Amino acid sequence: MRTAIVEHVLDPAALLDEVASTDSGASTLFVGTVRRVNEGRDVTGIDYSAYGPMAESEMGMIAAEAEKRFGTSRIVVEHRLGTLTLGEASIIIAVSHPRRAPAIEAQRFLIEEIKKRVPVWKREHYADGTREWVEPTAGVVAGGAA
Amino acid sequence: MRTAIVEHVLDPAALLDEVASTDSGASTLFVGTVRRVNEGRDVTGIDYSAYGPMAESEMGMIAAEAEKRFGTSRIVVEHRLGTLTLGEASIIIAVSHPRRAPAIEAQRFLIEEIKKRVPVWKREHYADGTREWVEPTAGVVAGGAA
Amino acid sequence: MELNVLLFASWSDALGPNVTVHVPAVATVRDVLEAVLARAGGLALPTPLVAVNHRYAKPESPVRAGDEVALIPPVAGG
Amino acid sequence: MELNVLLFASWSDALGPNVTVHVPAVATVRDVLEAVLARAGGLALPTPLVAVNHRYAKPESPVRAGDEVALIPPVAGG
Repeated sequence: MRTAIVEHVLDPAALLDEVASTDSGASTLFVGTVRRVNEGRDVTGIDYSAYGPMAESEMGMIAAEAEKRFGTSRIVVEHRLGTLTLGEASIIIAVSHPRRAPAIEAQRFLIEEIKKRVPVWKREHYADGTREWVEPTAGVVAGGAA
Repeated sequence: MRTAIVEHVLDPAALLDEVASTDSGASTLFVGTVRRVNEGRDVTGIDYSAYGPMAESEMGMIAAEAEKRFGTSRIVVEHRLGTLTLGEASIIIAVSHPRRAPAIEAQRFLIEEIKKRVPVWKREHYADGTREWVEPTAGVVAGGAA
Repeated sequence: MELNVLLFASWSDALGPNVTVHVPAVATVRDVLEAVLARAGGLALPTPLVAVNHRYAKPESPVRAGDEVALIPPVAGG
Repeated sequence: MELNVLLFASWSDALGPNVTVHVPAVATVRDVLEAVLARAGGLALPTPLVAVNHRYAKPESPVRAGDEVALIPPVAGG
């Protein structure tokens, strides 16, 4: 089991090799990539930033939960930070397991929990030159009103 | 969309590249591998054989069903035949999609349908020198009794 | 009519890669299956499905001269 | 006590990467959050969660001198 916040280009084949085992009947890879269109706007790139120590700790906890829940320690997650261009991978999740169903279910659990809990933020760059923080679940507080 | 029965070593990174697109937010890879232990027996390798033309046709139909159901044509499946050693990949399924949920669900649909419907057979080689056809859903007919 | 039926896996081990059977001129998948089962004698072999022209076929489906017919033992791909 | 609070994303853009706030000696996460919100003036910023020592913390959780406290705006990783 290994989780990491990194600033280099992600290598899917290397992560797949890292989880592989002759005890496994199935390996799965999830690759999150920068998409050209988001909510109707033309995206040209994304800055990823994080609260580093907490992001590392939260990813580690999520992987430990997945291990307990799905019964495999063959889990590797790398999340990339920095400025990514279209099509580049921001996250790769690799899992291998003796059986296929938990290999797929663990993959899904990991990406959903990471999206909910890991303190990483993205600022999209748009074709019109503007940039905006992506705040998928945001309510807005009027500052000072609390 | 592409599905194929092949006799060469499968290349996960190449198949991932093949489905990738800047319209995609997620790509998934499923890799089925030869496992060292099956039902308590020590496996040393597996012969995969197929009813070739029907296997090709059935895989193509399953991929077409997945395209319709999940809304992406970015699907590639390669199933390998021949004698595979421990840890080698027998099948790779690559899917990419604008959104992550259908990228994962399509992967699952494809592997489950392929396992049920595609006429491929495997004969396991065991450490004790014996070989046996794997017939997961087999009832046995007394020949001539029908 | 005479019909050539393709066999695979344990069925092919037992009877060879194909067998020729005699079935009525207006035959169904069930007729073909029974004819091949008769050929298997007392062998214990796994229950197969039948494919006609590369598609799974129901017992009541018709089989015509020139169709490609195959017995499909339990599959184990992936 | 004086407490340094880390800020990120749109909060960091608006107020800088951290702010120092005054809270009671026996303070809770809620006290800290209210003190930072007061600092945000009339700005429209997304509702944050609060982390204490790298873990999400409830409004009623205690905050002690020396704790690492951070405001976590809605996350968007993956």
